[in-house]
Amino acid sequence: MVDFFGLYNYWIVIVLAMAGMYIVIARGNLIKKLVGLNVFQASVFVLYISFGKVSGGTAPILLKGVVTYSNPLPHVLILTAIVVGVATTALGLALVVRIRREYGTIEEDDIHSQDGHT
Amino acid sequence: MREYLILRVITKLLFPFILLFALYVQFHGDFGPGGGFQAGVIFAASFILYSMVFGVRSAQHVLPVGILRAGIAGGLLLYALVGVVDLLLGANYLDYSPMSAEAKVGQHLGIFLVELGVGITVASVMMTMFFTFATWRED
Amino acid sequence: MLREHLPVLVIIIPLIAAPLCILFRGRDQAFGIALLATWGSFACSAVIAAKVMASGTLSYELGGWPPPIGIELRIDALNALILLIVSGIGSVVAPYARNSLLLEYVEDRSYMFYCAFLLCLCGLMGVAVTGDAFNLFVFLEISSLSSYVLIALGFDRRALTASYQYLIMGTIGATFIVISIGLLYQATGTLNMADIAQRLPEHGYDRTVIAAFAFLVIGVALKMALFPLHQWLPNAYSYAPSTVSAFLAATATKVSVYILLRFLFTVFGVQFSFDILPTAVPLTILAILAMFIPSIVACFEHNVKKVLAYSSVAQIGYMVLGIGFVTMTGLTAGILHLFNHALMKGALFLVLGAVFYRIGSCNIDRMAGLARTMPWTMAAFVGGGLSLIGIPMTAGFISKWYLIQAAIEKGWWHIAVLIVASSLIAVIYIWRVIESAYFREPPEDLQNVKEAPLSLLIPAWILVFGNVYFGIETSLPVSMAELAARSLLGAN
Amino acid sequence: MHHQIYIGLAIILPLLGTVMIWMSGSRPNQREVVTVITSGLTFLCVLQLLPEVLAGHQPELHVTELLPGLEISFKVEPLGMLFALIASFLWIITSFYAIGYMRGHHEPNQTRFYMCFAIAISSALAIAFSGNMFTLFIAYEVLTLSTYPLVTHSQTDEARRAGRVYLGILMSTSIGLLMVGIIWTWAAAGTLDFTPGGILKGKIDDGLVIVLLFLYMYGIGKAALMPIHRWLPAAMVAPTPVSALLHAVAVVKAGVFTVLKVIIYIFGADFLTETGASIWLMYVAGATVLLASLVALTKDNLKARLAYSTVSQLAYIVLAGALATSHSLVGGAMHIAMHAFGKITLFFCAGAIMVASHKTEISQMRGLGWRMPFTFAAFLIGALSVIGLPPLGGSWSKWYIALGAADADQLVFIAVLMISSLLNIAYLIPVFARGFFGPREEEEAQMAGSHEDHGDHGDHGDHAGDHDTATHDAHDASDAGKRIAEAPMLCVVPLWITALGCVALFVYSDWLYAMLSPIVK
Repeated sequence: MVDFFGLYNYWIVIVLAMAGMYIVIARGNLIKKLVGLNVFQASVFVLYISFGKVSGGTAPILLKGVVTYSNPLPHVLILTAIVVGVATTALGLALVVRIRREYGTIEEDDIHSQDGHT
Repeated sequence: MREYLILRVITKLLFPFILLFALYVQFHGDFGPGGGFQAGVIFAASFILYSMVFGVRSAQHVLPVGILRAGIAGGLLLYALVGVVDLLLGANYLDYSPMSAEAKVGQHLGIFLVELGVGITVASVMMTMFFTFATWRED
Repeated sequence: MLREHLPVLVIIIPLIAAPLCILFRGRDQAFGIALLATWGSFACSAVIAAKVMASGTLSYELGGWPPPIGIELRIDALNALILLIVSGIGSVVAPYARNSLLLEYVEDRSYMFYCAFLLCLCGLMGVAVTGDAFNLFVFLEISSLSSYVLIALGFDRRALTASYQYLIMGTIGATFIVISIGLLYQATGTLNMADIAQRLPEHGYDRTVIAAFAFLVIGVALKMALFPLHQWLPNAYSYAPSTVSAFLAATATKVSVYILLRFLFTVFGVQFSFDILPTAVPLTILAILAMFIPSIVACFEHNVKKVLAYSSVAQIGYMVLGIGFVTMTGLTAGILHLFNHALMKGALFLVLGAVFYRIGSCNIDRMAGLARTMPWTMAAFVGGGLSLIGIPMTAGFISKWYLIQAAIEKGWWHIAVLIVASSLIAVIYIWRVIESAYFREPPEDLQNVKEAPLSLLIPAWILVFGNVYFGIETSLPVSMAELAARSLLGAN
Repeated sequence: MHHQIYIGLAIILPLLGTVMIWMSGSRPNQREVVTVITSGLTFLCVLQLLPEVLAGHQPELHVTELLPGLEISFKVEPLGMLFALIASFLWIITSFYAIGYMRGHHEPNQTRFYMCFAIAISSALAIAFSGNMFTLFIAYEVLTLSTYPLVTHSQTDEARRAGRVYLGILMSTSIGLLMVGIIWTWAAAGTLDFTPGGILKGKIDDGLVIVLLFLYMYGIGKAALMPIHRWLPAAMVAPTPVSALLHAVAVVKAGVFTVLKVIIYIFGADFLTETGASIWLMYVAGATVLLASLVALTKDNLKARLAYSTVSQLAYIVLAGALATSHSLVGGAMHIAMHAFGKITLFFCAGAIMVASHKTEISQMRGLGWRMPFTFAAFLIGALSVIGLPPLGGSWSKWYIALGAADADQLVFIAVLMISSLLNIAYLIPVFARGFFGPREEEEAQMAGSHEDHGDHGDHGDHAGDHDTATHDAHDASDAGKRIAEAPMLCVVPLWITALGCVALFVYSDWLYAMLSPIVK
């Protein structure tokens, strides 16, 4: 039981990932899809930060008298991943804006039906 | 937003401090938490806040599209060229040690310049993104 | 003096050129910069390839930090071959782009196109040189993000939805890859791929590693459009501008296949990937489905670009099939096809770009009788098409020859027959186009079409010539592919 | 050394000719002169190699090596020499004939026609001279591709449909079966060189030989073994010179030539008879001989009838190969030559009739012989040669094949040969007979003029659509009266040359036998 809840952050990761994936798949609204994508990516950020944590360690800044630090590398990695995520989101939103201008809608079904008839 | 006086005053008050904090995060990044990414975003946040309150037009007076675009390119170029300088100095790419007589100073200088490049690019990109979306006209 | 820095030069040349394009905004300046950058990195790649073939794996420590602390650039025969493909296609496409309709469409912002193009090139080359798993992800995303932009430049509004769909699928794939890399890091405490490979057997193949493996294979399969995860590809390639389709079809999926190869064989190791886990079976089954179903769909498409896009999905099947054999010959075949498919698909898409330039459509009915008005263009199409089918004396034949031989070596007769049967489907969809262009009367309004300009024809013909040349003089790709296959199989 | 040059020249000259034809596309006279000169020079080149081969040498030419052990090389041996001689000699004749035919018929796209023709000949020569199976395969594919534009020459929907059948069958069998067979052979034997005695002996399980033989025999679609013969009748939509040279000589003979090559130099005749793997092939070939003859009987269209006759005659050669005795193999090889001259004559006649009178159906040719006596006389000679009556060439090859069947103790195939000869008579002689012994034109005109009379013209009934044209032509004919109205000289002279060739082949067959006998040693 302790093991089960002791790893709660991984459970959060799984829940976030599943929720995000579900939104991406199930929602027809292009913006909501992007939101889902962000939730999904957020789960990965949590995952990385989780395993960067060393139990009992502090923030990885050199201080006198502290021996145990958390691993800084995953933080740096995930910072990069966040930047990638931001870029993806921005690009996705830009596409959505242009799609709305061309189609007048951001609902996937409407877009498909329009393309089907043109 | 012209009628929200409190917002306008607070924004004006906060604006220089945010910028200052951004610069601190930028240049203290090689000793403490911080660095180009974070600083760039904070820097951009100040302008985004400003333009939300005072309008995009007035923000763009200070930072027109051309400057931002040059910032995007220039920051990246700065980063890349630091590496090239290292190459020319005979070291590996992004090995800053030979940039000064003493290896440690060289490392400092190199990381400083690289982070500066990153900061400029990130700030410019964030602002460009905001301005682009904010000024998008349906036509 | 710069010779030992070549591994990094191939990526920083386009990386520096990209912002330069933005700073010098003129159309001609941007074009000049892009041209110099692509040709420069191609020259570097060629020298690297020669060095690798002569003296083995090259290693470069970025920032002077030795691995596994620093990022290592590591180039063996496989990487060198991928570098050659990517930079070679880039060098052909860059001058082609100047006169294509694309630049007229984006008008005064053509420098933006070149910037995105160079970043995409930089990302793809970066994937091919880096020896660091996370760095690989970053470069992959650089290339993916810029390719979303490039695809969205298409003339049709469907390019936007195609790009969006690609963005969603591609990001999910990339995120899966990050998860996998994270789990691997958790298991081994290192990000250097060679180092991971060394430490994994000591660590043991526990659930973390298996999960990492699963995430990686699915993520890469999404990125390389392995059937049935290919839905993004046909639309993306058919609505993107032809220049972009040519570039991406010839390079992007190839780089993803490289990632699959690198992780399955080097990082996880042959023993884990294929002995402990039964990866070969699903890969082979999916590959065979990929060889057939998209090909059959292609036979019923009217947009020739879409035909080629579906055919690309089918060709990925061949490469994965080669991988699934897990033999020397099979891997050689897969890697060879990587190279040869880049040549043929690049050529065909460039030809379609020239067609589109003159008649504004790639519809098979609009292309009727085109051989009369655009003989050189359609002759190039025939050249590329024959290679795609796998007619002897073309590059496509060589890879199929190896593939069938690999199947026979394993005693998998049925698969050899299936390979052949699927190339017959290729005959059908290519022949539909040729028949329309050569043996039908052109539509009324297209009687007086002019031949495409030389600036479009020459790049297309260079690639067609490449198809023939590498179909006859096979020593370069074959020796590189064999060397790569040997090092992949011997790495465990 | 200089013999290598002739091998290369023989293959390259037609290609150079192609370029020249293309460049002189807008000047018909120049174009045709180029064609004729090229064909003449090519024949001379081939002829230069003949003394070497007769002296027992086998000149070789190595071009390039694609993969280790997989090279493009040429080697001239007697079988290939024979095929090359036939193809290049008949090309000259066909060139003249084609000029007469194409002009007489006012065909469009003549430049493309001559270009593709030259490429086809080049690849046929490459097939003849190829030194290994791989080279042969490449040339085989080029031949398929280069003849496709000739089949669809008229660009009508019908031609395109026929072209699809043509290309579909030939490509799918060659890539789908032949290529697999070749790769298998390579994997098993490590070489693809044509070696006397075969390369497969001991390299492959006896049980699998049948499978491999199946891959080869059905992979070589050009041999038109039933049931993959459909492409050959389909190809008859092409202009007649194409049907004559390519679909009676070059393409189909390339098919059976490949069959013989594979049996002699890949499997090895002894190996086949030891394992008994070719027995099924004998029966398939025998069945094809008879069935195709029967189908030919039902065809009213002259070219279609000749096409099915070709299918049947090709199966003779495959049968000869399957018997794999020394007599049958030589007989099969001789039949390549005999049938080539006989059938090209028949096709030339069909084309001449079409040019002179626009008639394609046999039922319309009643009494036509009086107007075209030379053509019909030549037709008789060709027909008798195909049937196999002395003093015409066809008799010798049938004789040797029958001898081979006796050697192999497969007497049933002697019966097959005899029945098929009877069937040949049944479907070829009526064409001639109708030309001379039917009612004269005036009567025909009267009969055709009254529509209700068509029913009793035998096989005329199932061509309802032909009535109008028949009527129309008949009126033309009655206008022309009884005058002799032959096809252009350029059509008639070539067909007499080939008809005389049938006679010459009878007389000089011992020479042919001497040249071919080394292949079974």
